[in-house]
Amino acid sequence: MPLEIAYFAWVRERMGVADETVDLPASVSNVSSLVAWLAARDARGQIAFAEPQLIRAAIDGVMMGLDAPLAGAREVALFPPVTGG
Amino acid sequence: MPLEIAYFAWVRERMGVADETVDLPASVSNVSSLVAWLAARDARGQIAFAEPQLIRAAIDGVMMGLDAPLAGAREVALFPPVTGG
Amino acid sequence: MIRVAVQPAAIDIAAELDLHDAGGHGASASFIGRVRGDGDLTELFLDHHPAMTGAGLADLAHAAADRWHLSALTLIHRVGAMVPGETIVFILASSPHRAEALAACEFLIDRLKTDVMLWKRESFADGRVQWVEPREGDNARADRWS
Amino acid sequence: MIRVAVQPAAIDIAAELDLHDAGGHGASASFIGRVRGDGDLTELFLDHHPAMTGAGLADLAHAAADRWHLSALTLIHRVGAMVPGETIVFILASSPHRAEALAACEFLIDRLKTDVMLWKRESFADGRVQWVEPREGDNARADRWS
Repeated sequence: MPLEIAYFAWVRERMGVADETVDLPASVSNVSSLVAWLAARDARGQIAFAEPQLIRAAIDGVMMGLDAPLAGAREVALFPPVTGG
Repeated sequence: MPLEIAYFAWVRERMGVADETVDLPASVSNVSSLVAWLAARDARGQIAFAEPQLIRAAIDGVMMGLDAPLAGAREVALFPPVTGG
Repeated sequence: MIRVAVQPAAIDIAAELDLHDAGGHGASASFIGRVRGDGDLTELFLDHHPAMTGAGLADLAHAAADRWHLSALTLIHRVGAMVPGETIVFILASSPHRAEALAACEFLIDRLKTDVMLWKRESFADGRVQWVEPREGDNARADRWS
Repeated sequence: MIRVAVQPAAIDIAAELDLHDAGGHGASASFIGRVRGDGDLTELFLDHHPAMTGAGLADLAHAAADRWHLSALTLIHRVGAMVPGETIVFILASSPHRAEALAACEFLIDRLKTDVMLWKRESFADGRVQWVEPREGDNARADRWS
């Protein structure tokens, strides 16, 4: 399934792109497995997602836990904890 | 002894003057007896000081209790409790 | 750094913001108190003691500056006759740290209600004129800081 | 009555004061947060999520308006690159009652630190660039309101 992924803060910097559209393998079913898949995909992902416990996610504009399923998602945002205004 | 007395808020309105200089009899030794003396002096004083428990005082710019002595005072201010900014 | 004024003239908030040197950075907390038109109030008159009111405001300002780390503090109080909507008091406290600016601002507004030589007289559309009575709630809020 | 903006443009406080309809009377509490130049900071960059940051600010503003009796509320947040002294955030809350205006203002600044999709990156004179880590103290202050 095609999925848009948006990156923010140092996740964006380490990925080198602000967003991308990916074709996910069927094995990637939730946020946690998406993060693992990105970390395994290439060197940028390995660096950006070296500490998955620091990653937060939103699915279609709503904050979600790392076990949230991706079925039906249009956009996933991945980012570090917010640091406020 | 000559003493300047300044009135504020409804005490001023009831006295009809903002300030006056009086010659005190020797029997008036503290704020409390000054208030009693003003209340007994005329009709305005009787109205202004009908409830002496509502009167607050400052001597030469410093808040004082009703038992504060007047010896050495230049100005006594008499007023109701403050109602703030 | 500390600016205190007691004035019969209208308070110009934009001008006071410009005068206030926040140090160029950090946090500023402010409070603007205005005359409310409740119950058809037509005029608020604030009586004051020329020497003691100014001294009391200056004491409060210095108490705040002693208690919190402030880079600048502005405290302007109007006296005399005002109509609804006009500004009675303007407080502006700046600090490198937001919690200190906020606390100083709140301390000042609470204490202003109880510690400063000011007396309020209200005039209403039906001709009633009354001096305001002290409010217990104000004393309770001011006591939080002692 | 409620005005919320997320903008890369400089925040014009005098203009925002004019836009904010305080109802002509009552109390207004405000907070101005500025970029601090600590440690030779030369630039603060605030990253944001175009949809979620604005929605988060609007949610906070409505939470404040539900919780306190406010006649008007302005909440403006800047994003992008800023230099020391520039305003990051401006909050202005008006109410007939001073305690409500003050509480709403303090609630908003505390929650802004933890609840809104914003990420800070600091650049220093010596060339260092670092993303800011979340602060425990901010979480503790924000938790006071839950």
